[in-house]
Amino acid sequence: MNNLQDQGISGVPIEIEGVSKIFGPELEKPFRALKEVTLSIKAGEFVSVVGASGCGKSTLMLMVAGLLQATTGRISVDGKPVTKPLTDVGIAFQDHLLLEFRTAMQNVMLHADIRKLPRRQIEERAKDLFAQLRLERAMDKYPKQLSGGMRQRISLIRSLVHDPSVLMMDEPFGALDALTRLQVRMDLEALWMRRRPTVLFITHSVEEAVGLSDRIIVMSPSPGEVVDDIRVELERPRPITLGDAPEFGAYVDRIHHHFERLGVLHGMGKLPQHA
Amino acid sequence: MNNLQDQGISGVPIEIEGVSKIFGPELEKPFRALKEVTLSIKAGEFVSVVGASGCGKSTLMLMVAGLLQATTGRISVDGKPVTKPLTDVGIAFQDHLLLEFRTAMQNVMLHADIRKLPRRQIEERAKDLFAQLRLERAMDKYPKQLSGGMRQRISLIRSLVHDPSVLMMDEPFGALDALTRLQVRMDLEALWMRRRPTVLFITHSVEEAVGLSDRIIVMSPSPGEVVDDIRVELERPRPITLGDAPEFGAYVDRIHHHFERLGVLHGMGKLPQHA
Amino acid sequence: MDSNAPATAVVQDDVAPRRRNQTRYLIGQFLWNMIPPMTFVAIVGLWAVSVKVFEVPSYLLPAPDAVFRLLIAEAPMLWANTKVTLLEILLGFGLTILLAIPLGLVIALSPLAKQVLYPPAMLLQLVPKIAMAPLFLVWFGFGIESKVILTLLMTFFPLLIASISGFQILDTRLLYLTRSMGANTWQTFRYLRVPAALPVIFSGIKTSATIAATAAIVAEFVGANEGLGYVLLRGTSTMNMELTFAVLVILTVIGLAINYAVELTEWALAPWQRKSK
Amino acid sequence: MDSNAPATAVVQDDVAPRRRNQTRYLIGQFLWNMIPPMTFVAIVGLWAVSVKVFEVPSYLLPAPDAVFRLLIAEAPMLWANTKVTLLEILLGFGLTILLAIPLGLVIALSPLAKQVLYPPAMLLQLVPKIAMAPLFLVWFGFGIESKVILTLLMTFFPLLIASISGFQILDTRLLYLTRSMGANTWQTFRYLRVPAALPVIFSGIKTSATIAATAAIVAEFVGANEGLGYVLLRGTSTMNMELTFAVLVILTVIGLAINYAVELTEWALAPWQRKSK
Amino acid sequence: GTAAADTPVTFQLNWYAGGANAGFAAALVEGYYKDAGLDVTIVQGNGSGNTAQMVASGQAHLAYADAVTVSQLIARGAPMKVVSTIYQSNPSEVEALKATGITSVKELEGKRVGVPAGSSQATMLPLFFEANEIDESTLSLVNMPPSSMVPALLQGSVDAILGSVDDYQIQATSQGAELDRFTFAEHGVPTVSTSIFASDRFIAENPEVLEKFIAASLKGWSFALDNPEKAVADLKATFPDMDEKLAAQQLAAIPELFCSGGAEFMGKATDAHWARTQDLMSQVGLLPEGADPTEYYTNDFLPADSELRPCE
Ligand SMILES: Nc1ncnc2c1ncn2[C@@H]1O[C@H](COP(=O)(O)OP(=O)(O)OP(=O)(O)O)[C@@H](O)[C@H]1O
Ligand SMILES: Nc1ncnc2c1ncn2[C@@H]1O[C@H](COP(=O)(O)OP(=O)(O)OP(=O)(O)O)[C@@H](O)[C@H]1O
Ligand SMILES: Cc1ncc(C[n+]2csc(CCO)c2C)c(N)n1
Ligand SMILES: [Mg+2]
Ligand SMILES: [Mg+2]
Repeated sequence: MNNLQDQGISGVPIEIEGVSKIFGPELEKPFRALKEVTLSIKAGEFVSVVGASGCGKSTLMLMVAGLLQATTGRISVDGKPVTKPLTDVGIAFQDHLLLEFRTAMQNVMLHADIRKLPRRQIEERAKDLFAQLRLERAMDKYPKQLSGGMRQRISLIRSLVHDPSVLMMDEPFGALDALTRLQVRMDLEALWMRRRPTVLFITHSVEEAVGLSDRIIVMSPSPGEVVDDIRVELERPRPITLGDAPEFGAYVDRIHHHFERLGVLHGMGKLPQHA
Repeated sequence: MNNLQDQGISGVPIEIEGVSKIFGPELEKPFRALKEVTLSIKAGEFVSVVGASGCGKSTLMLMVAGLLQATTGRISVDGKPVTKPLTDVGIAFQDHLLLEFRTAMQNVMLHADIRKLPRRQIEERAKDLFAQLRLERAMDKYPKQLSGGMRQRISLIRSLVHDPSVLMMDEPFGALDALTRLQVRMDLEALWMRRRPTVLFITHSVEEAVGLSDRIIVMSPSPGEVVDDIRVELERPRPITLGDAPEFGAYVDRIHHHFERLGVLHGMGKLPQHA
Repeated sequence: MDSNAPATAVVQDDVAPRRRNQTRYLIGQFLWNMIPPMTFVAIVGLWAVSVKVFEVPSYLLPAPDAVFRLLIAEAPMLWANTKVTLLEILLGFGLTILLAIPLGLVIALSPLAKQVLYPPAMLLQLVPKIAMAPLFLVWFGFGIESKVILTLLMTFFPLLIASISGFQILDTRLLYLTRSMGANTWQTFRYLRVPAALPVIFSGIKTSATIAATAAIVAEFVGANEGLGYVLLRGTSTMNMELTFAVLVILTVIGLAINYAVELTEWALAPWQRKSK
Repeated sequence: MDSNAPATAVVQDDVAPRRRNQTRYLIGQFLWNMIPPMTFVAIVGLWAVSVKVFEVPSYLLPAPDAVFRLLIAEAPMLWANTKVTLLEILLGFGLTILLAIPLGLVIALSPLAKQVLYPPAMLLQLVPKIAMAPLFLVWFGFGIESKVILTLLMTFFPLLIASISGFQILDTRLLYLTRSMGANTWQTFRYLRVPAALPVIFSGIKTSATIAATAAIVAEFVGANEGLGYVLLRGTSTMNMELTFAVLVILTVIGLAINYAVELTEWALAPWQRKSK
Repeated sequence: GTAAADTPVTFQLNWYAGGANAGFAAALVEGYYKDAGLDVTIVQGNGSGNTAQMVASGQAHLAYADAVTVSQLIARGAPMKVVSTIYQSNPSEVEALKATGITSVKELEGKRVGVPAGSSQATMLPLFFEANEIDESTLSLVNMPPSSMVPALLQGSVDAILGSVDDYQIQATSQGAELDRFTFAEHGVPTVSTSIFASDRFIAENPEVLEKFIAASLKGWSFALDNPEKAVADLKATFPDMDEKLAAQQLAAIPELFCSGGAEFMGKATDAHWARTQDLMSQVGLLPEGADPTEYYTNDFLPADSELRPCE
C-alpha cells in the first residue's frame, strides 16, 4: 500500500464483529449509542473514523480498548478477544484526562510508574516529544496552569511516549491551532511510518483523515453505523500541501457527500428570534 | 461594512489598552503569558483572535470578561472600566465548564436561575436552540452521559440563550465535526446579523475566522502580542462555499504567512526514534 | 480490579447486561439486599452462641435473647425515654447542620474569616467536651439546653471541617461561569458551591450523625432524670446489663435510622450521583 | 463576592500584584499571621475580665492566670502525664490511619465489601463507645490496650467515612487511563485514587485528629493511674478546677499540634493544591 | 393544710433513687411533707460532685450529697451549708470476695485494689491505709470507671475494690458474691457523709421551710428504719423505674451508718465529729488545713434534740 510497509510492522490486527452499545442501567430507559459495527483492521494499518458529533465514535474506541463493555458483538486485538482493558496501547482520550495532581512531565511519566518501564529512557523520549511539540516550558507545570492546546499536546505525548503497538486517538488535534495541527500531523505520520503501529484515529477533520489514513470509516449520525469504508491510496509521506491535489478533493467530497445525504447539514441559520 | 449594519446594534464597544498578564503568585517564578495588547472593538463588531496554542488568547478573553486581573493596562466595556466580572455577556469557555450536577437543559437554564430571567421564555428559546443544534434528546441528560461535541454545543447554547450584548467564545466549535461546524457557523452568523452583539471569537481555524469576522486579530506565539489586525471586507451572509472565493484565499494566506514567519510551523516530522 | 479477572476488569458502571430473566434478576437483587441483615443476624447469632458455650456471666455480656425480652417487656418505658433523647439529638444535630455548613462556607471563602474564626472554632473542638460536660450542666442547667449544647458542640466540628473541605474542593474555574452571570454570593452558594460540595458535606453529615447519639447520651450521663443515657447508667449502676444493652440496641437503631435518612436525603438531593452508587 | 465590590470580585488566586515595597509586604504578612494568636489572646482576655468583673467563683470557672500559675507550678507532673497520653493518642490514631484508609478504599471499590463490611462497621460506630468503655476495660484489661482500642474505635469511623467518600469522588473516566496502562489495584490506588482522594481524606484525618485527644482522655477516665485523663479526673473529684482547666489547656495544645502536623503533611503531599490555600 | 397553700420545694438527690433515699420517699408518701405544708418534688442526681456544683451555681437550692464534697466547695467559697447529716459515717469500705481469703485489713498488702476513678472516695483511701498501717507502696491501685468495679471484682481482675456499703456491696451480693468487708467507719476513717444541704440564699430566705423540711425528712427516715418494707414501697411509688429488690437490700445495709462516729441523734453530726472530719480531710488535702469546720455546717435548723431520734 505504501513503500515503507516492509520496514517492520509493530502493530497488531484488530477485529470488530457486530459490536453495538446500549447505555442505560438496569431499570432506566436504555439509550442506543451504536448500531452493529463490523470492521477489520490489519496490523499496522492507519484507520480513521469520521462521523457526526454524538454518533458513537468515542464509544467505539473505548470498547476496542476494553474500557467499555460492548452490548453485543465481539472484539479481538492481535487475535485475542478483548475482555479486559488492553494494556499495550497508547490512548489519547477526547477529554485529555490529565491528572491534575501531576505536572505535565509526571503525567507523561505515569507510564514509567505503572508499566515499570525504564525511567531514564522514557524520560529521554518524553523530553524529545516535549521539545518536538514546543512544550519545554510546560514540563513542570500543573495542568491547570496550561492552555487548552497545551493540555491536549501533553495527552498526545503520553499516548506516544512508550511506543505502543496500538495507538488510539480521539480527536487528538481538536484544540490545536491550524499550523501546530499540521505540524503534529506530519510528526505523527513520520512516527507511524517508522514503527507502523496499528492506529485507530477519530477525527472531525475530513482533511486530516485523508491526510493520514490508509482507510477512512464513515459513520452515520447517532446511533452510528458504518456507511462507507474508503481506502485512501495516496503516496506517503503526504505533503502539507495535499489540499491542492485533485485526488485529495475527491476523497473529501465523497465523505462530505455522505454527510449531506445523511442530513448532518440542514437548512440555513434559523436561530430563534429574541422575544 | 455590511448591509445589515443599520438594523440596530445591541452590542457595546470594548477598549483594551496596554493589557498584559504575568502569572505567578507572590514568591514564585513569574510567567509572562501575554505581552502588552492594545485593541479597540466597536459596538456590534465581530472580532476573531487567532494565534498559536498557548499564546494567551484565553487569558486575554478572561481579562476582558473581568474574570482575571490584568497585570498592566486598562480594559473598558461600553465605556466603563472592567474591575469586576462583566455580567451582561455570553461566554462559551474553552473547557465548556458544564456543571456535572445539572442536566443539559438545567445547565442552560442556569441563566434564568441566576439572572432571574423569565423561565418560560428562556426555556422556549433554549428548546429552539437545542432543536437547532440537534440536541433534543440530550436535554435531560447529565454531562457525563454526553459526547464531547454535545457538551460543547450545550455550552454554546448556554452562551447564547439570554441574547447577550457581548459574546465571547473560546474555540466554540473545536469539538464539532466539519459539517456540524459549518452549520453552527452559519447559525451564529445569522444570529449576529439579526442582533449585532459585539463578538470576541477565539478560534484555531483561520477559515472560520475569515468566514465570520469583521476583523481578525493575529497574535504571535507565547508570550502573545498583536502582530496583525485584518479587516475582512466580505459580503454577508457569507456562503458556505466561501472557501472557493479568491479574496478568501488571500486572507487565509496572509494569516498563514504570519504564522510561518513567526515560526509556528517548523521542520518536518522529527519524532524521536524508539530505543 | 485484578488484571487477571476477565469480566470485572471492564469499568463497571457502564455495563448494560441484557436481562433475559427479570425474575432471576429480582431474586438476585433481593439476595444482595439481604446481605446486611444477614451479617447482622450472623453477629447476633455468634453473640448468642458464645454466651451459651463459654457460659459468660450476664454482668459481662448478657445473652441477646434476654436483652430482646427486656426490650419487649420494658417497651413503654424505653420508648418514653427514647423520645426524650431523640428530641435532644434532633435539636443538637439540627443546630449543627444549620450552623456548621454556613460557617464552613464563610471560612472556605474568606481567608480573613478563616484566619479569625477557624482557630477559636478548632480550639473549641479540641477541648474535650466530654470532660467539660459537668461544667455545661452547671452553666446551662439541668434541662434540655445542656444536652442540646453538648450535642451541638460534639457534632459541630466534623461537619465544619467537611464543609470547609467540600467548599474548597470546587474547581475554581467554575466560578468564572457564575461570576460572568452576575451571580451574587448567595446564588453562587446555592447553584454552584452547595451542589459541588454535596458529596463531601454529606460525608461530614454522616460522621456527625454517628456522633450525635453518643453526644446526647454523654450529656444525659452527666445529669438527667430521663432519656436513654439516664436509663443506660441506671442499668450499669444496678448491674442490670440487659437494660444497658437494650439501650445500646436502641441507640444503634437510632443511629441507623439517622444514617438512612441522611443517605436518602443525599440520594434525593444529588440525582446526578445516583448511578455511581 | 459582593457584586458591588470592585477589586475583590476578580478571581483572587490569579491576582499577581507587583510588589513595590517588599518590607511593607512582609509587615502585612506578619500582621496577617498574628491574627490567630491575637484572637486567642482576646478570648483569654475576655475570660479573665469576665471572671473578674462578674466575680465568677473558681469552682465554676477558674481565672486564666490561676490556671497558668498551676501549669507552671505543676509542670513536671503534667509533663509526665502528658507523655503517657500522647503515646496513647499516637498509637490509637496511628492505627486508625493504618486501618481506616485501606478499609475505606475496599468499601469504595467493591460493592460486595460495602454490602458486607459497612453495616457492621457502622454498627460498631453507632454503639456509644463511651458507654461500652467500662466493658472494654473488663474485656481487654487495664493496660494501655484498652485505651488504644478505645481511641482507635472513636477516631476510626470519621476517617472511614471520609475515605469512602474521597475514593468515590474520583472521576471514573480517569480509571480509563490507568486501566489502559495495565495498572493493578495497588498502582491504581497509589497513583490515582490516593492523590485524587487526598483533600477529602485529609479532612477526615483532621476530624479524627481532633477527636483523638478527647478519645484518649475518655479512655483514661475509664481506668488509668496516669495520663492527662487521670489528672483531669483528679481535678474534678477534688473540685480543683484550676487543675482541670490546666489539663484542658494542655489537651487543646496537643490537638493544635496534631492539627498543625496534619496540615503540614497535607501541604507536603499535595503540592498541586498549594496555591488554592 | 390545703394543697393550694403548700410551699413548693425541689429536693435534688445525689444519685439515682434507691434504698439510700428511702426516708425522703417515705416522708413524701406518708404525708409528712404535706403535713408540714410542703409540696416536695424529689429529683434524682448524677453524683455528689454534680449535685454540689448545682447548688453552688444556683441551679438547685436544697439537695442531698456527700458532706465532704459539699465542704470542699464551701471551702472554695461556694455559698451553702450542710444542714443535716444523714450518714454520720462514710459508706466507703474495702471489699474482697470471701474466696480470696482476705480476712484482715493488713492482708490487703500486696493486693490489687480497684478504685472508682474520679470519685471523692478514692482520694480518701490514703487515710484508710494510714489508719490501718498498711504500706500503700505494696498495693497496686487500679483506677476504673464505677461501672467496671463489680465486674472486675467478680472476674478476679482485682483482689478487692474500694466499694461502698450502700452501692457496690449491694451490686456484688445481688450477683451472688460473698464478701469480706472493711468499712471506713470501723477502720479509722469515720467522717461525716451524705447530708442535706442548702444554698445560703435558700437558708436566708426560707428558714421556716428549711426547718419543716428537715424535721419531716428525719421523720421519714425514722419511719423507713422502722418499716423498711413500706418505705421501699413508698420509694417505688415515687420512682417507678427503680429496682425494688436492690432498694430493699440497700435500705437494709445502711442503718449502721446513721449512728456511727459517736453520734447522739439521727440527723445531727456532733461538732467533734465535724472537727475530726476536717482534721482527717486536711491531711490528704481534700479540705484546707486549719479551716474552721463550722464554716461547712449549721445545726440551727434542726429540730430540738428532744424531737430527734436518739441513737441507741
Ligand atoms: N456514559 C454514558 N451514558 C449514557 N450515554 C452515553 C454515555 N457516553 C456516551 N453516551 C451517548 O452515546 C452517544 C455516543 O457518544 P460518543 O461519545 O461515542 O459520541 P462521539 O461520536 O464520540 O461524539 P463526539 O464527536 O461529539 O465526541 C451519545 O449520544 C451520548 O449521549
Ligand atoms: N492559571 C495559570 N497559571 C499559570 N499559567 C497559566 C495559567 N493559565 C494560563 N497560563 C499560561 O499562560 C499561557 C497562555 O495561556 P492561554 O490559555 O491564554 O493560551 P491560549 O492562547 O488560549 O492557548 P490554546 O489555544 O492552547 O487554548 C500559557 O503558556 C499557559 O501555560
Ligand atoms: C456504676 C455506678 N454505680 C454507682 C455509682 C454511685 N455510687 C458509687 S458509691 C456510691 C455510694 C456513695 O454514698 C454511689 C452512689 C456510680 N457513680 N456509678
Ligand atoms: Mg467523542
Ligand atoms: Mg485557550
